Amino acid sequence: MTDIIFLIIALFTVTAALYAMLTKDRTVSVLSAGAAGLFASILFLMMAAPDVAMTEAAIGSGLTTFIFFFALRKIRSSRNG
Amino acid sequence: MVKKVFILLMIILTGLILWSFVPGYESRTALPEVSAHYVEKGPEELGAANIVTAVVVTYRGLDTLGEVTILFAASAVVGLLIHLNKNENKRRREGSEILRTGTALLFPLILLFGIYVFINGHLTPGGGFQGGAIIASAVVLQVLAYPNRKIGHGLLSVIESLSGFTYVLLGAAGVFLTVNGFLDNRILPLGEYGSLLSAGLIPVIYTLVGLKVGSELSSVVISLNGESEEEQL
Amino acid sequence: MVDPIYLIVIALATAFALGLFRKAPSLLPYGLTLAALAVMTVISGSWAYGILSGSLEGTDIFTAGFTPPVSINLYMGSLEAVLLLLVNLTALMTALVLRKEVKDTSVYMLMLLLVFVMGLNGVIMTRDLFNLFVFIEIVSIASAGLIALRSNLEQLGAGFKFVIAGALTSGFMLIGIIFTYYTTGSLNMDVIASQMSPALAATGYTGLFLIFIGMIMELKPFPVNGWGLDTYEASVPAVSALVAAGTTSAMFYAFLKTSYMSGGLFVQAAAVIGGMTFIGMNVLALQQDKSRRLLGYSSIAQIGLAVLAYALVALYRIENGEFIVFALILTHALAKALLFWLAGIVGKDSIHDWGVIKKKMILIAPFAVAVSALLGLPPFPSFFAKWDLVMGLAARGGMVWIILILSGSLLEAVYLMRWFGNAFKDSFNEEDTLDWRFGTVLPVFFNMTVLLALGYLSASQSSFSMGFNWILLGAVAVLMVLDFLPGIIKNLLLMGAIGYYGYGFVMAAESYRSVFAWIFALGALITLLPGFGVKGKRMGFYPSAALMFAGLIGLIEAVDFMGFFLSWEIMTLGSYFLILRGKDSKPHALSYMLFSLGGAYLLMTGFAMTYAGTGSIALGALVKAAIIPHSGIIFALLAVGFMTKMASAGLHIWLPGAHAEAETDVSPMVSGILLKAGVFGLLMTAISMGEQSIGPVSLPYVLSWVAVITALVANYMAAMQEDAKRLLAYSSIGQMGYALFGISLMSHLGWLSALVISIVHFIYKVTLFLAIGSVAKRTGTRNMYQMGGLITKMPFTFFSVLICIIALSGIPPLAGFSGKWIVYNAVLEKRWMLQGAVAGAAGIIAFLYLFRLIFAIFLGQLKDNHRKVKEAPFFLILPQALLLGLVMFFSFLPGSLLRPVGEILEEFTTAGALEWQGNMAISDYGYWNGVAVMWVFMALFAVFFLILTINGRRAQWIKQFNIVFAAERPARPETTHFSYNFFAPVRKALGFLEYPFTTNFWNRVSDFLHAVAGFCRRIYTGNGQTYLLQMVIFVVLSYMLTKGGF
Amino acid sequence: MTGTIALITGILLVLIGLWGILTNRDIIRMIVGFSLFDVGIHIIMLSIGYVAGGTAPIIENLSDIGKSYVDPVPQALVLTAIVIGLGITAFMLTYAVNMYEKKGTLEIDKFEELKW
Repeated sequence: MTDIIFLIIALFTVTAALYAMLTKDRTVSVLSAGAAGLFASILFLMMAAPDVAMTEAAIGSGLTTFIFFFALRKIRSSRNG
Repeated sequence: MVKKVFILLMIILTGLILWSFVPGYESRTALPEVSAHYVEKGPEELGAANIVTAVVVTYRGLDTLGEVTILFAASAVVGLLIHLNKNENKRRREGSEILRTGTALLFPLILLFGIYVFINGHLTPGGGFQGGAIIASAVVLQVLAYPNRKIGHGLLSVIESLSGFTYVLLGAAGVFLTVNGFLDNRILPLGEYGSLLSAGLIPVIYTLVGLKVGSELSSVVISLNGESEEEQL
Repeated sequence: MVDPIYLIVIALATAFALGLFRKAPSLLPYGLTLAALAVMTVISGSWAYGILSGSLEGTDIFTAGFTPPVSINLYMGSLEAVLLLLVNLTALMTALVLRKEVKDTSVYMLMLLLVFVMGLNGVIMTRDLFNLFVFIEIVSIASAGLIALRSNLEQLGAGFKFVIAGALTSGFMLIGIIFTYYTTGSLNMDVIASQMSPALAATGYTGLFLIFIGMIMELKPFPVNGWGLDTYEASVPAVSALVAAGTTSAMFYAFLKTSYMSGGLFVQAAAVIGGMTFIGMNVLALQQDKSRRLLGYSSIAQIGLAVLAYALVALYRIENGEFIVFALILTHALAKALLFWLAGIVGKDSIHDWGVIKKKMILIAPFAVAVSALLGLPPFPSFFAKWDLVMGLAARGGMVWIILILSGSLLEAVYLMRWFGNAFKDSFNEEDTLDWRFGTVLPVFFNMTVLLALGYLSASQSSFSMGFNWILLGAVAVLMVLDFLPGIIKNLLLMGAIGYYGYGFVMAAESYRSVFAWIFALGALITLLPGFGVKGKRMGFYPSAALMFAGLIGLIEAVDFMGFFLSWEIMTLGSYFLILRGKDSKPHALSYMLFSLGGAYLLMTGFAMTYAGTGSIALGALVKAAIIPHSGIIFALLAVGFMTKMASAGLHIWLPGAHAEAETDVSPMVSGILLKAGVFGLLMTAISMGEQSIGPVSLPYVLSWVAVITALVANYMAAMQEDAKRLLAYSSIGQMGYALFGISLMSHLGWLSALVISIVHFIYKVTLFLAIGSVAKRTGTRNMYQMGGLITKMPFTFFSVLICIIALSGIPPLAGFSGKWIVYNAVLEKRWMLQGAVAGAAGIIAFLYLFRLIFAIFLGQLKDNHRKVKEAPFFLILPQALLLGLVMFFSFLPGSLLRPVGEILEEFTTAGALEWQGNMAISDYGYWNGVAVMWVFMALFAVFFLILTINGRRAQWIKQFNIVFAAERPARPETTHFSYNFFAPVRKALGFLEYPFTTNFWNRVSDFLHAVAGFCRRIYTGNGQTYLLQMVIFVVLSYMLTKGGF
Repeated sequence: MTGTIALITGILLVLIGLWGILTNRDIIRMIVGFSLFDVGIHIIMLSIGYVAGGTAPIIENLSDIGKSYVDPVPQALVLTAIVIGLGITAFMLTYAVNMYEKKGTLEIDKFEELKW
């Protein structure tokens, strides 16, 4: 049973990653990559690695995405200015 | 198009290289010698309930020091580039009312949560890096809500420097006090197993790491937001 | 002793603390950084000293109070200590250079610098795989930050490429590390190494491969290194210096550690990749004219060589491997850092703008030292390393690799020497400035000193015995230091040194060596005399001359291949610097250097094969080499190597320019003396090895044809020259052709003639070059059609030229005849009539140019603008007078020369030796009494002189301008000069001889290589993504090739 | 089984990331590719340390010593690797922002100032 759930989440991860690479929109791409990170952190949790899961969620998925957005925002503002 | 097919071929071949590992792979049933040592002796040796933390902070403490250094270097590069390319700030639209009120409420809470995470790193999942990241996300909220408020690097930089410096000194203290004890956590008493003030130096180090990582990541965020470094918090 | 962990503690604590000084005056954080780096240098230095001197032992450094594998450990051993010292010292020096940048970059640059250095220290010391990965990431981020110190577009682009390439590499490596952890259960390299077995290597193959390929890609192998080149080019030069010296050395050591860990699983792949990188980068660099990018190419090539050397040492079990590999690495690091710092001082990117370096002439010295060290010239450690490597390879049958290493080195010489020549010769803009500060200059000279010191140290470490006299190089060093003194004093010093040393040296020389010893020692003294007439300091002249003479003397003194080859290279280097001093000598000096190096590498290969076959490196082993397999090939290699120096046909194109364009007193040195080194070597080979053949082809027979063709064509070319010094240069080629012919006869008389020709050619050519040189100096031209009638203005010079051409043409009564006479005797003995006929024809042509020399310059009408020409200065006449005295002595008493020389050769063969009755030489085909001939000649001369004097009374004197010009003045007045195109009729008949076959051939070779370079370097598209794709392809291909599938 | 699935997922993510890195001309999306590449590696690393039936290596009472735990070492390594990944991503993004400010574009093939 856990294997099946694990498999499904793994599929989600891969799908999110694929989508991140296939979509034309930068923002969507960054968001899907963040989603992939979040799914991965669930995988980590299921693999008895709560520390890693937490790190991945807070840093790999959370903060990284934020930084992406700040960078994108800065790029946008320097284009306008 | 030809190029993409070629790239795809290369990626498939790379996949084959990695795949060559899969057939021989089986989930472990027993731990390797060193890991077994950590799990069996770790709690007694270091007094930390969270073995991952014990490994991160003490057994493989040099890695962690390096890791902190990498973040430090990354933030120094960000600082360097911002410093070299000072440009005038453009006013940005303030965050919405809801965001600002929410931030006012949440900011201290998130900060506290971050602190909780790194102080309890030796007992529960979490630690300096996670806590630091949480603190940084509080700053992110702040920046989002008040994009034009000048949040400077001044205080952050002092916190960062002091915590980093102390971390290294505490590590070096191990060399003084014990033999070959760089980053040894046992220069403080191990305390009662499972309590907050236990595991010797681990909570102290994780606190320092949390402060350092938090301030570093915050300044990266602020730098990317385009503020100059002159103003203070 | 201070715990090495403090290296990391100090760097990090300082870096972290710098954040507190953001607002402080920049001097404070800068001072702190310098102090930290200085302390680190002292710590690593004391460890290096302690371990190398034996007072300390290599020691483990544990962390966290546990022993490995439970906790991470570091190791401080001899190699680590030396590398740490290198890295920390380079960082300290770089920090000095970067003083100017501190203001603009706040504390950030200093933080990054410290973190960078700390990372390098960690990379060198750590024994844990993952820890290694962490330190590599630190290095990579910190250096990527330092690349963007000026934050311009080039730097940002380069930095970004660097980061993405690094991220890809470390990604692969990380996967490899975790796979390896899975199969071995450990991250400790020593533990893994101890477990390593064929079975484990098979199951853990993918992991080990990924670590290997990751580490290799950190070393920027060809062709996946475009990003590395970009960073070298874009960074501030001081940063590039630190990357080239520090990062590459540390990464290379890390590569070694991982390679040992996997039990040498991938050494073959490493050999291929290293060899490919060494050759590839050196070829591609040919087309590069941006100095820092050029240095990047060279850096990567050198690391390729180090990887190759490591792999070969492992594959062929070559002794002394540690020395070979680390001598290469250390030399490269020191020299490359020096050059990058120099690039910072010069501040010009294009290698064509480096002439500005001459604003501070003294900078030429470190430049020369660094270039020589990179090329593996003596006395630098890389020389000994290459030597040991080549000898080892030869002994174990690695000929292919020898060829690869030597041809790569030759290619490297092309662009480095070209660059050096440009800097030394090109003019510069007076407004350009150098970044001449204490902080920028100190590091350059510091590294130069270290390189020189290491050269001395490594010579004593080399596993081969040293047959070289270091006193002479000491003299060179003294002259370098005293270069600020007036030239006359230095000349006295040098002559004193050569005189003092030379006396004992000549006395000690035995056998045919003594002939050459006389030529070299006496020649040195005589050709140095004109130096007294040169005013001023003449910077660089005396050290170079001393270097050349030291090499020449060393050749004679050498007892083994090592000493011989070392002297050979030293001689080449010294003469290169001398030739380079000439006014328009830039391209000629370069081709001289390249041909010499090419020849030297052939010699090295020949020696190596001899060593492989006989197991001895004593020069005497050549005798034993006569009977080993491949002896013919050895003979051919050595012969061609020596013939390069003798400028035999096909290998001669460097000579005319080099000898003609050299300074007045340098031409006689290189032409009269230096060429004899080739004769010496070839004679030694011929005497030792005897007649050799490859298959059915007899090598002496081939040589004899090369020789006579050389003589014929060179003499013809000499006759066609308008430039008097070029004429003499071609004449030298022709004379060396005779010497070669004599050697190729492989008989007593043949060798005797070669020795005699060497002696007389030395005398005449020195005299002629001095005489013609002084004419050129007085008249301001070397074109003969612009001269004429100088007999009245320069009577002594006329007399000296007259005597010399009589002697040189080989007609009685003067000493030149004796050489020819013996040659023809030897030809008759050998029955090589055809060759003898060609040689005779060449002799006739020689009359043409010799006649012209005297006729065009001294006879005819004096030019208007030469009316005030004076006789040559005293110090140019003095040596001529001395040599003419020698000529007369030998002419009156030919026996005084032929007899002792002949006796020397009787040691080797007596067949056909001359017999002597008083002053009469008797051969199997006739006899010759030099004294009698002389008297007869004198009598005839007196008779003719009388007749002419009496008849002369009836001659009619006419006024100079008693000539009626018809119509108009020609557009090119010189065409009306009687000596312009003097031999036009001959040219009509023999013009085909002038077709520049050889020059065209070598030009095509050069064009081809440059075209290949131009085409191949297009793989460096500049697109970071393409670079990544290349890296992935590289990984995939390497995997397929090493594993043979998936 | 869980371990194998994770391993394969990780490999797939690495390849997807690689695909993104090699085919996107947009620098931002290349960086996204790199972070996916990293996530993939992290999953692979954890799958190595996975012990079937093991629990998280947090030992609340000393009496729990001796139970089956998953390997803490790869977890510690991943923890480090994640933070390093963040550092590198931030670093790349800063570069990207500055490159954009200098050149007004983020297409990788426009940054060919240095070549050959």
